[in-house]
Amino acid sequence: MSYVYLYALLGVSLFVLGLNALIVHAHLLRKILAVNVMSTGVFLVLVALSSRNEEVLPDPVPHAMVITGIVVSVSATALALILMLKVNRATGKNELPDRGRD
Amino acid sequence: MELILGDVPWIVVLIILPLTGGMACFLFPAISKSLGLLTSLAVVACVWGLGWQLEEEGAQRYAIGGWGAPLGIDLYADGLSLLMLVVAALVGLGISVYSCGYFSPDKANHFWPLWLFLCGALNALFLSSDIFNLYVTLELLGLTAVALVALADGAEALTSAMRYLLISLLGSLFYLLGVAFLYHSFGSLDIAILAQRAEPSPAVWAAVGLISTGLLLKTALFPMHFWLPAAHACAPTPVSALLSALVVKASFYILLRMWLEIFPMVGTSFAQLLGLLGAAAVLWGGIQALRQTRLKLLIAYSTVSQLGYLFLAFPLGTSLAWKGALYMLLSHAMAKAAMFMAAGNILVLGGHDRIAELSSITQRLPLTLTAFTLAGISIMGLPPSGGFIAKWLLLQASIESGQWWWGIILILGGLLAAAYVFKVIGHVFTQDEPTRQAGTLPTTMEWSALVLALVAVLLGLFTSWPLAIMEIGSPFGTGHSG
Amino acid sequence: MERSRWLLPLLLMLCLGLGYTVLSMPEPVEGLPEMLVDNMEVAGVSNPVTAVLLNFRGYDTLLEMGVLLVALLGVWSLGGIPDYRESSPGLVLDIMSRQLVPVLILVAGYLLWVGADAPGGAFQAGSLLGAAGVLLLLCGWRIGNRCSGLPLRFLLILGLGMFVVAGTGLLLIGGEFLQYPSPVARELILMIEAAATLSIGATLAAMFLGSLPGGADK
Amino acid sequence: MEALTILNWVLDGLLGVSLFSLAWLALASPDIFKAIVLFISFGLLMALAWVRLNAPDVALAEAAIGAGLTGALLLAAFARLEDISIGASDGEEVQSHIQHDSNEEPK
Repeated sequence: MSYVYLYALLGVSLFVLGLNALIVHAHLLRKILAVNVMSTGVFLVLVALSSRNEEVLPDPVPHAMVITGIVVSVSATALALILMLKVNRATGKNELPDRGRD
Repeated sequence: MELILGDVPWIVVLIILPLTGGMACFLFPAISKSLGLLTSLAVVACVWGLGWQLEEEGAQRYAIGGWGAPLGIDLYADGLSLLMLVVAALVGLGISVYSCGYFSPDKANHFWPLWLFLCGALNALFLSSDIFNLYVTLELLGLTAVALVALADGAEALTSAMRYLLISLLGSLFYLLGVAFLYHSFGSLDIAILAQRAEPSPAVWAAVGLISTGLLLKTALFPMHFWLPAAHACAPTPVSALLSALVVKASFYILLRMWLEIFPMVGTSFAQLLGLLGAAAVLWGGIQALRQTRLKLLIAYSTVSQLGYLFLAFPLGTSLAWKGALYMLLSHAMAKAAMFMAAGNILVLGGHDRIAELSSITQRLPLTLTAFTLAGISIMGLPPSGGFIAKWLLLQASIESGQWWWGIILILGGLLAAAYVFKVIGHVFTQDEPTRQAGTLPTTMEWSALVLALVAVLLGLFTSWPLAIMEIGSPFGTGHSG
Repeated sequence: MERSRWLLPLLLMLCLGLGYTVLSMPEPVEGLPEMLVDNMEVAGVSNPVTAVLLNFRGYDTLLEMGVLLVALLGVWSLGGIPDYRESSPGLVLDIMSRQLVPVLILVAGYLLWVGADAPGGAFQAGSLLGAAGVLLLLCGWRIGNRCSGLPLRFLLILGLGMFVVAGTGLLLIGGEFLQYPSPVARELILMIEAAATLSIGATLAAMFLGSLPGGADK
Repeated sequence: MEALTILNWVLDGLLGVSLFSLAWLALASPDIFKAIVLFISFGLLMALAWVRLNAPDVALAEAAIGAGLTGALLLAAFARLEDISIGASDGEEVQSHIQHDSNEEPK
């Protein structure tokens, strides 16, 4: 039971924590934060499981996938933030109008 | 002729061409309209070239960077992806022709680069055989679709774009976690290699659940469809057409590809669940469509209902059922795009799309009305149309496999579709005097709707060609039967 | 409220299920790392992550540059965001950015160059350039109107454009798409990485600004 | 050798607990600005976690993009959010007009 599984479990718990926050919170900026925490959780699972046996070097393919994922999530966050500002200007509120269940 | 067609790697050109076109439109906004139209035409030609190549040599695998499957990324083209490419190219051409007349100059500068990048993302998605590469194409598709929905300024469009973006990101993250599980248990990202190595284990069950949930979120299957009607109804018309006809189908394609290759051992219990959800979608979508008072919302709910048919093929599982579902996908894409364009024409000329007061506007739009009615015939599944052939194949498959209750769903769905299409037509063919509203509609907008609707109907007559395309590389042959 | 009554147990079950799956994950019988190691000397760069990012899975990175560009297109098509308030930058920010921006650019250049053999590479260097751009924007600097048209747009598509041009060029001289001939692979990768770094930096800075520079609402 | 592994486990445990609590506080804190600052510190600590999982490239990317640029984007959006809401609060009639528009379509 090497330390790697500790981080993998941490990744899963961050994923679920973010999912809970995404559903519960209504403020759009909080939802964007929740999506970022979820993606960090998924990346943690990806990288943690890549160095399971210590003697060989960690597998670089998940590292490349996570770097690509980080750049994808920053561009999605940028678009989401600007869209949130436009929604705020158009509706005066920071939440999605109806029950907004996700 | 053979030399030129033979060795040109159409599979790569199909991805690079729209991306280059998008960059060119971004660089030179002044000529973006002609560049966009030219690229759409060129994409149709490339799809024809690829089809010719696949006809000759069967399914084609292309190793990018020359590294081969486990290390590098492979592109794979067989009958299933070719059919999806044909749908994307033809509907894409119709949408490009329609958008030439639809957008104001400054909106057009933003529309064309995004639209061509969306075309590139669709082609890359239909051709890729690497599950992480599918994640990147899904993300590219989601971001372009959200940006296009947000082109329509107005509180309703922006809130639905925001909700669509959050759902799209949520779906992509579920999908990515599933990819992580698959990679770490079988050591490869390529679908063909995963198909050989996959055997049931907790990781595979979790991956099946996660990937299916993520993709069902993006395909807006019944319980997770709440984001679709608002997004498709408030978006600019060509955007709602491309969302309903193409973007929603892309995640269905990935689920189908995964289901046929990596998850055949999943068994019937999960397939029955998908079938039930599909049946619920058919009924719920139809009922909701009946209750709408705005035309575009009615068509959007009709999309929710028609998507349900595609999922009826999962519990049946025979290759006949898959062909029926794909035929439904093909004819629905054509018919739904035509319907949305017709609704757009009415909205542009009349300023509103409340169904009760449509008749005064539609007196001046005969071509648009014929397009709407022909598309309605295909949506209902009346004999001469593609929709009828698709429902016929699905009906046949359900009777052959003994699960007759899916047949009942097909018939009920057809009745509901007839109800909401005739509801619109009932309001439209009255002899009110036409409005004296100023302004006329560019004819290209009416003709592109009519041509797409005609194709949807002609699909009912010329069925051999699409069915032959689906056979290349026998994507369903390896699928589990029953 | 009623929603959290069924939500929390569901999420806890999901967490336990995923946790159990992660712990019971079987070791892949033939993993990718072994195959990767004996292909490394042909890859042209010795840093395995850069080799995977740029050479083995270069197509992913190409689409990645497309995602960045599309996000910026989306941000610009939304437009209409009030430009950052033109408050004059405080003394501290002004002096700090005068010191920091040149250093950031230097470090970005180093990261780009060292990426071939040690941790670093296009994305890290590009984000540092983006950070330098953000600092400049905070100080009230704006790109001159003269070059906020075509030159800026060309810089923004440089990354994706260089990837596509290099890929099709290699295709035309007889290889597969994006197949680097191994003697010249290192130089090709560095060229593509340099273009990618520039356009990532420009894209991230433009996304921070939020609206079209020198555009309608200027 | 024994002491080293215990020390490793203690440090990993500490890092894991602090990461989870930072994320929890960032998502649950009442004030938005505090949530953003906590999220940025969570990003920086994540960079440390990537180093511990011997992924230096990812650590660089996370520190530069995940904590740095995402944090800058969040703070910029938060600042503009304040401007808009201050601006909109005095335009009361604008508010009601928007309200009227968005809910006349049946849900």
